[in-house]
Amino acid sequence: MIATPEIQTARTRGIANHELLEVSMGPHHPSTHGVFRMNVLLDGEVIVKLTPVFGYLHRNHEKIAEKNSYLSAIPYTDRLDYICSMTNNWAYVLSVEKLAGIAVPERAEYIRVITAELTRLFNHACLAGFLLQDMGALGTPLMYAFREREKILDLFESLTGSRMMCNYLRFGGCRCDLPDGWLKQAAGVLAAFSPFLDQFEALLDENEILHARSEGVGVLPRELAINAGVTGPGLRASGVNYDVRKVDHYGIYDRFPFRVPLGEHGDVLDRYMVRILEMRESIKILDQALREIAPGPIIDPKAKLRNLRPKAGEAYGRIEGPKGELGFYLISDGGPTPYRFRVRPPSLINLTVLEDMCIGHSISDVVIILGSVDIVLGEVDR
Amino acid sequence: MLSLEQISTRICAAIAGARIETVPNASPSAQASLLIDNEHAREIAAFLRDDRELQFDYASNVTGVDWPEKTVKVKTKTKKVIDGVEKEVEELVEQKTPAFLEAVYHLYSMVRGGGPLILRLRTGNRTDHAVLPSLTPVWRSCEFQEREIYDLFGVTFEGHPDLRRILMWDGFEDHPMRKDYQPVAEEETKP
Amino acid sequence: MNALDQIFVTIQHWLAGLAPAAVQPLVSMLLIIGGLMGVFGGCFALTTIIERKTLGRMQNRFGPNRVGPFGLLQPMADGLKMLTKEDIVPFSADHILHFLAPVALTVPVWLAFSVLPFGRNMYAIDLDCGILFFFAIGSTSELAIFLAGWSSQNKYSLVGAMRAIAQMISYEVPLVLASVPVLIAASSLSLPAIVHAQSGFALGWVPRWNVFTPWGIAGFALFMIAASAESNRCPFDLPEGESELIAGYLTEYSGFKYALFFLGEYLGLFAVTGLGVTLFLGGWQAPATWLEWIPSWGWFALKFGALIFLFIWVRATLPRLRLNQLLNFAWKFLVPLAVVNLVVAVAWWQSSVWQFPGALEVRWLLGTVLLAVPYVWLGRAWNDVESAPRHYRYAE
Amino acid sequence: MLGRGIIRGLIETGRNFCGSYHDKERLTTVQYPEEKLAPQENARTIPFLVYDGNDPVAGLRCTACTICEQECPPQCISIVKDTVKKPDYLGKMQLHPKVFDIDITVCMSCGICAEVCPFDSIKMDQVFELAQGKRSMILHKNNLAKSNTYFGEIHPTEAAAVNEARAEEVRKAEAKKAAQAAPVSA
Repeated sequence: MIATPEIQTARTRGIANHELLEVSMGPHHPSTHGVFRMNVLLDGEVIVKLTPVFGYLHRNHEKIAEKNSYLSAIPYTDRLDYICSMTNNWAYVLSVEKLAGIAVPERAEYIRVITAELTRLFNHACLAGFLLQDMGALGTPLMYAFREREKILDLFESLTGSRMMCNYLRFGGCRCDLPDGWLKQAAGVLAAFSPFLDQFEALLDENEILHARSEGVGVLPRELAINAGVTGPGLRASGVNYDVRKVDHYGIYDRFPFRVPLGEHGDVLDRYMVRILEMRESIKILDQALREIAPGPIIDPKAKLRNLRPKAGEAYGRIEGPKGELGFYLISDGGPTPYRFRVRPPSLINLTVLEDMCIGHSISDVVIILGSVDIVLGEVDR
Repeated sequence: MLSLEQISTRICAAIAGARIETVPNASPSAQASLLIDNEHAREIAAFLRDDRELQFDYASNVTGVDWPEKTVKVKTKTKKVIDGVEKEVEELVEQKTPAFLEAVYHLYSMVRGGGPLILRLRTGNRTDHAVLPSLTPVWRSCEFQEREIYDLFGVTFEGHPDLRRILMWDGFEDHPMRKDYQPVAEEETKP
Repeated sequence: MNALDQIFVTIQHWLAGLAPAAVQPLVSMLLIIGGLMGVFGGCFALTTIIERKTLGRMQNRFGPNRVGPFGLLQPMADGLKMLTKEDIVPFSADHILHFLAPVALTVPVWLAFSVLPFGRNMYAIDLDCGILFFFAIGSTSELAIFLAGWSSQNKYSLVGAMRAIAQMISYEVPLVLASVPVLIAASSLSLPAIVHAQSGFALGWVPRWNVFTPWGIAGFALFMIAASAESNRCPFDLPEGESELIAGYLTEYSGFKYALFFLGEYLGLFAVTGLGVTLFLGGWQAPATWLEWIPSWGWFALKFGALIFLFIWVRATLPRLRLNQLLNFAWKFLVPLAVVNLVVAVAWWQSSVWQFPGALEVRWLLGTVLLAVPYVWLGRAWNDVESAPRHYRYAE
Repeated sequence: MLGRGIIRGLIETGRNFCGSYHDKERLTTVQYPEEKLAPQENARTIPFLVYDGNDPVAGLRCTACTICEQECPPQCISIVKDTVKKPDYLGKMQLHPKVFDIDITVCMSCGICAEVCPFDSIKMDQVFELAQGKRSMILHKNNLAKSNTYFGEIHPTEAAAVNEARAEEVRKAEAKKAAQAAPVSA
């Protein structure tokens, strides 16, 4: 624990533990993004010690998946990070394709990139909305973000049948093809997204209160970020250039010349701005993908879905989810159900450094730092 | 990125007495892994992270796997005297594979962009010797994941800064992710 | 015009006349009290619904529109709900203080309305030290909020109460300092006298309101910022920071006591807005002679509504400040600016004797420069964190 | 200059406030009970059984092959096979389910049963106003069965494809039967 000046003062003033205020923030707290609890030791308003407590939403997703077949594990992956179900599907399906060696046709790859980038768009928009809600802006940025999210969810509903629980990707492609007119509708939604981003930036980017509240708060040094396995926008805000799309070259991301924004200070403002800039990059990817998608098969007809029995072996597949590196580690023993089904939860691992970032700050900062880490409890507790 | 053999020879050269075996992986993903012995585990991990050539500075994923006892039919050649003549005969013999708990580490290098290097640590057996050296002092990202293995599989990690149950509540005794776990009736598990 | 303007005064005299002579002063005072409580009670109900509808409109959605036409009966529904909600008092709470807190907040705030002039000779009482009385009443709300926070025996309410004390005391100073130039200009503490001092028109068409002078604009801005901090409105709603302290000092209150807290908070807001209108926007004066046909209390209501809309508008946009920034903002930014504003006001009056042509423009220029320089210098010093604009490099 | 960002933010919310009175984009609320958005064509909520013709019991397409029961992730379908065999649309003798229950509270509307059913007999419905007094919501065969025309209404393109494929199979069966009958007569 970094002994910040506040802790020195707490020690030098000989404050015995009983003078410190022990507050448990959560699991029933308005801004913990789900049932997440932090036992916080306060010296006045300054945090002296913070221990996260997990497990309130634990339903042992991995044990359920070990009892179900590979195909019927897909709807459960929607419920891991229940905001971005498309990217969860893609991570699972990617690792099963690695395990069983299934090829994916061209059009399906394009559909996967389109749905993943759409998910990244509204996940980052929602994050900005939740972060401002934690700062006290009574819902206005959140409502603007949710208005855009509704349009994208309507696209997902007309494509997959359900707004949030899409259950759309299959091993070797997708479940059904794009309904006609979907691409034009998607282009329309995309065209409306950049003006929304300009409006968002007009509302918030030069806002003195936002800068004052987030500059220099919750600083995550570069080495600690790497060592603690923080991934996603949180890591790039600390200046580390690591984006799984650029490192693993999975799917067809090589065809899209997008850039990876990097921050310098690694504080809450950088994490917020990196996400806004990432949305702009995703819009560029989507523009190109929606233009270039060509008709063709979306799944090779003889792909076995029902009783898929991959050879005995193991595979670890990972993608760049909106929250970080989402990976699935599958061990197969040749049977219809996976022997071991492991999810690498980016939200849980990004929380390793929550205490290091919060020590020495006040209560209102802890709420914002937690908001900037962007966790979803479905993925943290699995 | 160096191939698996080069990495294992490099480790053996750097750390005397390190026993490393490569565990093949039959699936098309061809991600073979290195089984390392528990005594030198932390030295090997520190070497992997600090070595100029390798720089595996990012432990992406730590997984617990339960390998219970299995009776496997193995074809073995035994000499049998059949009607007076000594002959090599193949027959199926029931053999019990050794049971153990395993922790699998997927390592990446953020600096070099290196692919997954997979380390496997195996415990003595599933009951009393379920102890492994913790790699959290080397990579802090293993902290919560090793706590989860301790919680769901029952592997105690020595040297872990804060080994407590992470997902189940503290009063829970059993380890739910083990293959031989019988879920208790609903009422008793209420905390 | 005059009849419509004095309609409430005539009704009050007529009704008071009905009572026997001995009791007349008492009856007339009771009528005024009844009128004030009725008007501002209704205004509270109206403002809750208007606030929620305006917030909704700013967030691309309707406000409440289910109860009654356009949702106008929503306050009735809220009031009924609050009445029927169970009034939970925490076991370890200090029961007497827990009950007294909302009462201590709401009762004094009604007194603040007694000195405000709502129209031409429409005021409850013309105290010659009216504004002093107003600020004395205004400072009782801190005690009530701390009482609530302390007696709830809840960690969050305690932190909320501590924040309330720090915030309200440190924003009392700029509030009073911002209104001092107005008192000097009107050379009287009585509010109707201040309004009369702002009658008449300069240069023929510009009304002689305090806000149309350099020190008036700055004073009005300072006053409104300090007023929103006094009444715990948005950028300064730390004591009741929903996203951090659940509900701050209101956490352990439910049922009608919770409603009483809201009544007290909104009445405090109305009182401070009423004072702002009286001091800076010329009370019930009409902005132009040909607009006199709207009665004086109508003008007061219009200006009052405009300021309330401004508060709601700010609430929809701005996030919340942190406690140390809040206090820094008060002591390092508002108070020095208020003092500079005093100096500018004095310079303004001293220079009123200049007769050469263009004296007005020069005085305006001098006033704005004298105010702008400290504003910019303090502004840069205020956000002391390196506010160098962030640039983000891209990696291919 | 301090306050410039705040003023830009206020202008933005002000623009939204005025916009909400004339610009549809700025006021996106749908007043649910009065105005209802038409569900998307592919929307899916809970499964239902399709029957041809107008008699729900005779025309039921389901042949109790229990594939959906095995594949259903939360295991919420329970089927009891009937012993009597009845001819299906191709004339082949097929079993029929005596009992076909779906526990709606367990079903997570994932659509895997509709995807894996080889006989196109279970499809995804679009009804979502399912609130009711009873605690357990187990839908039995009779309240699950809905006609093929209803299926055509809610999923037009999919229904057309399914009907066209079934008609094709019927034509192929007739052609085969005719071919078998022809050589005998020739």
